[in-house]
This record gives sequence, C-alpha cells and structure tokens, in this order.
Amino acid sequence: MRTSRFIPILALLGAVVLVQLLTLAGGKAFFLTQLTMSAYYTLIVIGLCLLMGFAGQISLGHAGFFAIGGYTSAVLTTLDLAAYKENPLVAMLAKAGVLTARQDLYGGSLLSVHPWAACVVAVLLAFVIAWAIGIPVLKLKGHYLAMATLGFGTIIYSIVLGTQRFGAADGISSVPPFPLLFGVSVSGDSSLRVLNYYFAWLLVTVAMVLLLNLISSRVGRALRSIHGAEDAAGAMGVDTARFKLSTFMLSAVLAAVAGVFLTHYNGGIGPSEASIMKSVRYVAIVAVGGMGSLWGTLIMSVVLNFLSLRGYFGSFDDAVFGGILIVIMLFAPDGIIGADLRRLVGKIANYKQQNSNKSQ
Amino acid sequence: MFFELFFQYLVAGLTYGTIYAIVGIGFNIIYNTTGIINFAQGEFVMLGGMTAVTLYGFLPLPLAVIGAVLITMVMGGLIEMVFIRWLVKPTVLRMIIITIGISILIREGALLVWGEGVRSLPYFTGNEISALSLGGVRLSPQVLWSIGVCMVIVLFLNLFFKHTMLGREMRACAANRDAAALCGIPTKNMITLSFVLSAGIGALAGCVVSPITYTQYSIGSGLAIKGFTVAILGGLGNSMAAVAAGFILGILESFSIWVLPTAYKDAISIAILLAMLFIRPSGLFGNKEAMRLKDF
Amino acid sequence: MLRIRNLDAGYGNLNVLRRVSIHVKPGEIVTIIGANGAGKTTLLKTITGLLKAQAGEVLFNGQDIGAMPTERIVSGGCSLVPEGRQVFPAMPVSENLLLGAYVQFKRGNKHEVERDLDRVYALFPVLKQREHQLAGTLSGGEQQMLAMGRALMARPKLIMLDEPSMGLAPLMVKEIFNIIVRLRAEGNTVLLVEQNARSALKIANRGYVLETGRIILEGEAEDLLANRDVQRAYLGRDAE
Amino acid sequence: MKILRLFAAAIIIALSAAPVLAAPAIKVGAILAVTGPASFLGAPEAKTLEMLVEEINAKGGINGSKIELVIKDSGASPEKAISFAKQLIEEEKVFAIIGPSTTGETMAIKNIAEEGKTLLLSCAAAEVIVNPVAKYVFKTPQMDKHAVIRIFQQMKKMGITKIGVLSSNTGFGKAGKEQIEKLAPEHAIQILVNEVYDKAATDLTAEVTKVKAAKVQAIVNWSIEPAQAIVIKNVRQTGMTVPIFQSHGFGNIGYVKAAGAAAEGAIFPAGRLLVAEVLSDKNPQKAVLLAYKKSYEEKYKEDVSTFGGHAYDAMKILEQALKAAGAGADKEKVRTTIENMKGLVGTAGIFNFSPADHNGLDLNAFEMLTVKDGKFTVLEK
Repeated sequence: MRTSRFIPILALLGAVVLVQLLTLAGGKAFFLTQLTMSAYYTLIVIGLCLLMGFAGQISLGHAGFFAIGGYTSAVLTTLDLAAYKENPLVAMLAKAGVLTARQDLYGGSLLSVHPWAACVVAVLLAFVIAWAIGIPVLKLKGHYLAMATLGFGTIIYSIVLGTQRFGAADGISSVPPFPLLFGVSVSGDSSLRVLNYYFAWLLVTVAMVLLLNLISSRVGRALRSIHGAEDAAGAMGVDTARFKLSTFMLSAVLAAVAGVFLTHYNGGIGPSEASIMKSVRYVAIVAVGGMGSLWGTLIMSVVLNFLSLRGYFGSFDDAVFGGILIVIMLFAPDGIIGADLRRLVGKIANYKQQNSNKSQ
Repeated sequence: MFFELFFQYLVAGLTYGTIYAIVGIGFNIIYNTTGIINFAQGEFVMLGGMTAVTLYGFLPLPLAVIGAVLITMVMGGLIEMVFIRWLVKPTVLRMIIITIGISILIREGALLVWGEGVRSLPYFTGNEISALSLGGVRLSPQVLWSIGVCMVIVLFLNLFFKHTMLGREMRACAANRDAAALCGIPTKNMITLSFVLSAGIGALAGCVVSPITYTQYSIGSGLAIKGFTVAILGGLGNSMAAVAAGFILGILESFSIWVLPTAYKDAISIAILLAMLFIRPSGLFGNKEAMRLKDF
Repeated sequence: MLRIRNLDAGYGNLNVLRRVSIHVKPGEIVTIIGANGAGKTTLLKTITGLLKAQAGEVLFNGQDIGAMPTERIVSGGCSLVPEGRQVFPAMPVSENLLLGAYVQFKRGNKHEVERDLDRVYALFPVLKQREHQLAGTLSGGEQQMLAMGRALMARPKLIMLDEPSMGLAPLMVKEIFNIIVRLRAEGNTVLLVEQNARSALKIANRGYVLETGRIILEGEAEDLLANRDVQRAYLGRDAE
Repeated sequence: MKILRLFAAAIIIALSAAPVLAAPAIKVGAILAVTGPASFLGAPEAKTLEMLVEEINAKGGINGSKIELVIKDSGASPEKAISFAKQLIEEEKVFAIIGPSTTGETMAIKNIAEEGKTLLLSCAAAEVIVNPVAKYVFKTPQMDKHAVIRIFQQMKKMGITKIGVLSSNTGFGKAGKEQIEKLAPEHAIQILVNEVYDKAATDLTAEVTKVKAAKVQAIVNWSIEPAQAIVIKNVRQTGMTVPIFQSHGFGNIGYVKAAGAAAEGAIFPAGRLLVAEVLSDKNPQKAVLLAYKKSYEEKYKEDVSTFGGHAYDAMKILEQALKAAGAGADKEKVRTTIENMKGLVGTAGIFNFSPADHNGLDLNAFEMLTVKDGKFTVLEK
C-alpha cells in the first residue's frame, strides 16, 4: 500500500527532471518560466481539489486566499520603514532580523520586512482568515455556499482594488527576491530559472505527498464519506464540520503559500490575481482534472496554466475556461482523467460486493 | 438642505434598488422551477440591452425593445434545451459550474459580436439631462420608467403564477417536480419555460436600465452578483421580497456613500449578504413556514 | 390492464427490484404487501416512469410504457397517489385539484373538469369545506384525500396508491379504505401498496408479497390472509 | 521505458514545432489588453498596430527589413504580461515591445525589459513608468500632471477655486487623483470632496449628491470607463449647473454619444486627434492626425480613439528611430537614437526625448477641448 503511493510521487519527480533535461537539450529553457508559474498555480488547484473532490465543498473565492498571501508578502517586503529607524519597536525588529535593509533598483535604500518573516505573517493571516470565514461559511450548503465563497472573493477583490496601500488598480511591483539557501532565491532572474523551477516543483511534490497521505488516512476516508453523504457521515460519528473546516484551511494555506512565492517570483502582484475569474479558473481546472483526482488535477493544471500563460488561447483565454467548464460538466462530470480510473475502481468494488453477496 | 439631501440619496437608492430587484426576480423564477441558481442571469440583462441597441439601429424604440425581449427569450430557451434539459438529476455543484460556464461563454460571445464598446438606448422620455423636480429633489424620468417596469413585472408575475393554469403548473413543478409529473404536467417544458420567462424579464430590465447604466459585454456578472445578493437577502424564491430587498440594499448603499468613502461600496453590500447568510439564510422576509410552503 | 414482466429496477448501481412480475386486471383491487424497504415504492415509481427500469417490461393496456416519461404515462390513464401525499402545500385545495385535471385540460375536455370536481367533492366532502384553504395546512388524512382526489381528476383507468394509511389515525385509515372500496364499486381499477397488510388484504381481490425486491408469494387475497407464513411475517403485529 | 521514450519524443517534436525565423525581419512584440477590463485601451491599440505594420510592410519595410508583429493579449493581467514579456524577449528575441496598455502591467515588466535590454514603448499613462527613468523604458501618452495643470490653468481663468473630485478605482483614475491632490495647493485650488467610485458603477447619483452638498464651483472627474458618461448625466440630472471637467480619458466620442445632452459643455484636456479637422492648417500635427484618423476609420469602420493613437505614436517612434539608426543597428543604438529624437510629430503631441525625459511631451501636447452639439471642439480661450 505504502509503496504504491510512492511510485507516482517518484514518477512526478522523474517527470520534473526529465522535462528540465529535455528543455535544456531542446534549447527551450525558457519554457521553465511558465512551468514554474504553473507549479505555483498547481499548488492552489490541488488544495482546491481536496476541498471540492473530497470534502464536496465548492469555493468560488480561492483566488482571495492567493491574494491574501501574495499581497501581504508584497506589502510587507516593499514597505519602507527607513524613516522610522529610531522607533524602538522598529529598531528591535531590525535587530531581530525581521527587518532587513536593501537597495531598490534605482539606488534608494529601504528598510523593509524580511521575506521570510513576511511569508510567515502571510500564511498565518490566510490561516486565521480561513478559520474565521470557514466556520460560518461551511455550515452552508449548495448555492448558499457557492454564493458565500463568491462573496468572500469579491470582498477581497474590492479591498485590493480600493486600497491605496495595495496599489489599487496598478498592484504592487518591485517586490524583492525571496532568499532561500546558499544565495539561491525565488525571483524572476533568468540565471536562477532552473533552480526556481526545481524549487517550485519541490513544493508541489511536498504538497502532493501531504495530500495523498491525508486522503488515505482515517481523515481521508472521513472526507470521502462527506462527499458521498454528509448526513450518513455525521451519523457514523465522523465530525464532518471539523474535517470540512480543516480541509478548507489547508487549501487556503496552500493558496497563500502559492501567492507568496509567485509574487516574489514575478516581482509583483496585481488585482487580477484576486479576481473572480481566477477563482472560476481554478474550479474549472479541478473539474476537468476530475473532482477528487489529485493526479488528474495536477496534470490538467500544468497543461492548462502552461498554455494560458504562453498565450496559446490568445483573446479566447476566458472563453476556453468557460467552454471547458461546460463541456466537462455536461459530458464528464468526473473529469477526463479521473473518470476511467474511477469507473474501474467502482467496477471492482461492485464485483467484490456481488461476490460477497453471493457467498452469503 | 438636509431633507433635500436625504431624499436625493433616497432617490439614488431607489435607482440602484430597481436595477437589483429586476435581476433578483429573474434569479427567483428559475430557482423556483428548477432549484438552480442561474449564474448566467446577468448575461440575459446584457443580451437584452445589447440586442435592443442593435435593433434600434433600424427599428423604432418600442419595437426594438420588444424584439430584444423576444430574441433573448428564445436564447434563454435554447440555452436550457442545449445545456440543461437532458441532464439526469444533476447535482447542485454541477449546475453551479455549468451556469458559470454558460455565463462566461455568453460574455465572450458578446465581446466577439459587439466588441468592447459601450452602448445605450435613448431615454424613453426626455433626454440625458431632463429631470423631474419634486421640491428640490430631482430624478430622471428613466428612473420612473424602471420603477414602473419593475412594478409591472411583479404584478404580471403575481397574476401569471396565481391566476393562470400555466402559472400554476410552473408553481406545481417548483413545489414538487415528481408530484407535478404525476399530475401529467410535462415538467421539462416547464423548466424551459422558466428559462424563457426569466430571460425575457432580464432582457426587459436590460432595455429599461440601459439609458441609465449603459450596456457593455461585461456588465452581466456585476449585475448578477447584486441580483443574487438581493434574491438571497429577500429569501430565495420570493419575488416580492426580492424587490423589497432590492430597495433596501440600494438605499443602504446610497446612504453608505453619504457617510463612508465609496470605494468599498460593493464590499459593504456583500458583507451584508454574508452576514445574512450566516445569521439567517432564509432571508429577511423568509421564515421557516415560508421555506416549507415555498411560494412566489 | 397492467402487466409487468421480469422487472429489474433500482437507484444507480443499487438493485432494488429483481425479476418482478405482476399483473392487474380491470375492475379489481390488487395489493402489494411487504416490509419497509422491500421495494414497494420503487416498483410504483418504476411503473410511472419516475425511475427507469433496468430490465424487463411494463405493459399498460398492451402498450410498452417502460421508456415513456412520467407525464405521458399519466396521460395514458395510469395515475399514482405518491407516498407521503406530496400535495402542493402553498396552493389551495381547489388549485391542487385543478392541477390534477391537467391531463383532462390537455385532452380538451375542459367542460368535464367542473363535473369531475363535483364528483371528487362528493367523494370527499371535507375537501369541499376546505376548498380555499392552503393544502399545506390540512391534516394528514385530509391531505391523503386531496392527493387521491387530485389523481382522480385525471380520470385514470388505473389508480395506484402508495401507503395511503401511513401516519394516519385508525379511524381515518378506515375511512380511506372505505373510499378505496367505493372506487372499485364505481368501476376503477386499483393497485394498492400497503404495509398495513391485514386491512389491505381484507379489501383486495388479489395480492402479492414483496420481500427484498422479489415477489415471493401471490394469490387470492383471502388465501393470503389465511397463509401461515404471511400471518407470521406480516399480520402478526396486529393479530391482537 | 517505451512510454518514457515516446513521451520524450513527443516533447522534442512539440518543442521543435516552434516557428523558425525565415526572413531577416525586425520582430516587434506587443503586449496589449485586447480583452478584459481594459479592452477599450488594448483593442484600438492592437488594431492600430496591425494597420501600421501592414502599411510599413507594403512600402517595403524599414531599411529593407519587414516588420514582424507579435501581439499578445494580456487581458490586463500583470502576471500574464510578465510571462509574455519574458517570452517575447528571450524566445522571440523581439527588438522592441509596444505596450502594455495599463500602468500596472507596465510596472510589472519594467524591470524585465530593463534586464533583457529590450526597448519598451508603453502605452500606459502614469508618471511612475518614466520617473525614475529606466534606460529602456519609454511611454507615449501625455503626462497626467500636464492634463491636471491644464485643467487648473483653465479654472484660474474661470475663477474657480473650490472643486469636487471624482475618480474611478482603476489605474487611470488613481494616477489622476494623485496628481490632482499633489498639484492643487500650488494652483490655489481647494478640494472639498474627493470620492473614488467603482469602475463598474451603474449609477452615481449618490456620489454626485455628496458633491452637490459640498457646494463646489466645479467638478473634476477622472476615469476612462462608461462611468465618466454616467457621472456627467447624474450631475445634470441632480440639477447642478457647475462646469464639469473631465480627464483626457473622455477623448472617445462614444462617451459623448452615450451622455448625449449632458455632455454639452464638458471641458477636458486632450490630444488633438479628436479635433483634427478643425485645427488650423498651420498646426504641424494636423496632417499626421488626419492621415491616421482617415486610414483607421476606413479600415475598421469605427471612430478613432486617442488610445489607439498611443500605439500609433509608439510604432512611429520606433520606425523613425530604426530608419535614423540605419540598417543593422542594434537595440542600444536605436535606444540612443530615440533618446535624442527631437520634434517627432505624433498624435499625442510633438515628442522631444532626452536621457532624462522618456516621455518627451510637454504641456502643449494637450489642447483644452469642449463638447458642442455632440462634437468635440477646441475650447475658445
């Protein structure tokens, strides 16, 4: 059981390395830029897949959590506290390494929050907001749930768009690189492209391991029972409310982490990242990947995000995602990759059940 | 001056309110017969307005409006027949996603057909600057038109649902689809009809408010969110309540501007919606009894 | 009138009915008895097209209705009074009845609807008294009568009743069963599904016993009443 | 293993399928918001570029090289602009990028262009794009501050000192609002009300009422969305008769049509494209403006807008610089050529670039216009 779970993970790592080598051999290393960005979007989407597929809860506001992560980090790391150097609190923070002095592109010196500290704050913030929002929202069902999450997304969007500190419509640019180890940092610098690619996909792999372990654990079985029949799960003594909430928070945190790193990778963030259309896109990707099929979602996320970011859809970008939503939901509500696999599993389960019935 | 201002804000609120209310009613009609929240409802409003503007190029205004309403009704029916009719017991999640997809496709389609330009119908009476003055409070005649049309729609729906056989059949279908089928009522046709009807109402709304708000390919989703808010605030499925909730939301928004910066106007109205959902999902005017005896 | 052969039906992957065969002849009351979950309601839903059969055939007056949508089956003269009445709660009694006459309106027998209405009111005088009251506010027994009246408004050739006595006071149960007998006397054919086996068999001509989706026994009603297995399994409870 | 090999083969085929450069053409990239919330900018810009490149190539190109235009539709999303900018610079190896349409996107890729040493000719307005100056980044629209100064000068003439300011929550609205706030004190203008509204607003009576209550002498509205036509209507409907000043975003006859009678008398600064016909024949811009207007309107059967003009100017600047630098000039040489370019007549004004000024337009780029009988006309001094 355990080994079978590791094989796909190894395959994923293998594919990541293989793609890098192929792009290197083909002289197409620049594909890695879009693949790296796709990796961060994939982080959000697999979290959402867990929420939609396993806990059966739709969220039309996940771009909001991405924005919370990205904007928090962007604001904190571009904040200039140099003027308050004398303030004892600022001085203390600077001494503790929470604040860091750096130079901007045009030679001005800044004193702003260290990216690591900003990242912690951003993720904590997403965590707390997901908790606070999750408790009442997840009590709702069906349309009410969809509307509440849509409302949450809209509120985040209008706050981002209406606030001077968030750069309003222009967003925030010149976000500094995010230092990792040994002088490597998350940034758009083309000399760091390969390392950034590996870092992003490492994050995705870690998240996949986490999520796969989760869905095959006791909690995971409980989650699947929620998707099947919530009342039944409740009757079986599964604390559905708690599981729904923790899944929601986990997916929100994944989105926020993605937001933090993609913002540093891009060197900025704009309000389009918080828009409802973005949230809808994530839902579309989960739908086409197969609700509850983490691998299907991962594959479709890479394919669709990569194509979209490279501009293959041209002016039909939104239309493509709208079309995907309809076609998939009409003809293959289980997704195109997940469907066959799950039908097979279903058949086996059925067969077993019939056999055991016969033996009775 | 204070009273004059007060009433001016009130008038502004009524203007927003009617727009929200008409969209909200459209949501309710489909919700009632199908249990589906049609996320593409805002697109019907846009389609109505855009079609009317196009028709107005070679038809007199009343004919252009009627034509636009009819064309949009046909579109509504077609959409239902193509995307929804043949689904066997779709889940709510699936329906939400499908209607979102439809809304995106209509929007992008409109962009292809009409481009990104902003259009509007002429004022039904008077022009852009004419205003009725009521003791210092001024309002555009078009606001009266939209309030009037909203009232006519509500009246028409009440008569239709309460006093015609077809209306009763739709209500029966809404209350209990299986039981309606057991009466021999072709439930699928009733659902198509509900799409036709709400598309028509949306389109009419789109025509009436177009001189005030203008139409553009992308106005649908913004209106849909507001209409949705109103439908839920009033209590899903209750058209009269949606109108009342529309006015309440419009007036609240309008007065919030009096005291607060306007940048967060939308955030405020949606926060109200969220609070409503958390505290009282049956809506302002809904109660448990009404939820049980679901009615229009 | 109704002939079902080797019917398999169920929900999704779940098989509820297995090779069920029954028939109903004109002018008789046929009852299907069985425990909770035996598949009685599934059977009626499948006959009326609310559920699609997985295998087997359903013939009504010689016509295969297996693939027809519900409304066409109802138009054809096969009405069901569903389990739990399912009246339209937010509409007055009179409108509920009028909706039942939808089939008649469609057939163009508009002027006959008025007469049918009087007939139903004569059958259930209490409905006449409550004519303008919302159906949701009626008592359980009154709702059952309304549901039956609504079905009768379509002038069905076969009327099927799903657990008409469920949740009703004994006195009311008695009245409902009296009315069923009267329906037969007026020339109707009735297929009655009941948990209350004793009362059902008492008024029925023939009966079937449904157990976990299979017909395990069939015969004349009095034979079944006398059958020891039936007595032990279904009549024991109320054999006071 | 076989699957792996197939997979590898598939990827290699996919990668090598990318188009191969055949002729020694000059590649010019464009990142424009053709769809999405800023499509009213991007759509005419894209059309203008396509038209211009067609014209240039029909004449045999520049110094014998044809122009190859690669337009990417960003939908006004900075993250896409970033992805496209990297693509255009690293893969397509474009000579220059025209666009993006919005300030947010331009700021997001400013560093990328700088790092990639590729010319960026932005069609977005905000001052931050060229201040601080980045070596490779230029912009063609006029400065917001010049628009604001022209409005304030006009107010002075009319004796207006107390104003109400309305702006939309877009990059354009934000930039204008900032300049108004910054410049008002030095022009002795007092801002009594300062409100930001949603760009998708459908009615602004309440906002307007707030302005009315403050008893202002004039209203300044700064937006490019339909809302600017709604504002002007609502102002008149509430019975206010004070002058209304609009931004240069009002330079789209569609909005005047939409606002109908309410638009009469609105005053706004704009490039001269909108009033090309009524300019005096001595005006050096007249010929350029009429030529652009005529060919655009003939080709696309729609009214020309100033936004398309920004792309026009960008392409013209590039064309001139390429010509002047001579065949085979590298990016650095062309960059220096632009930096030293003087007196180039464009639609937005006459460009005089310098190493410190990457916009090259002055106060004179704007003309104060007004609306009379549903048409734009020059405001009588």
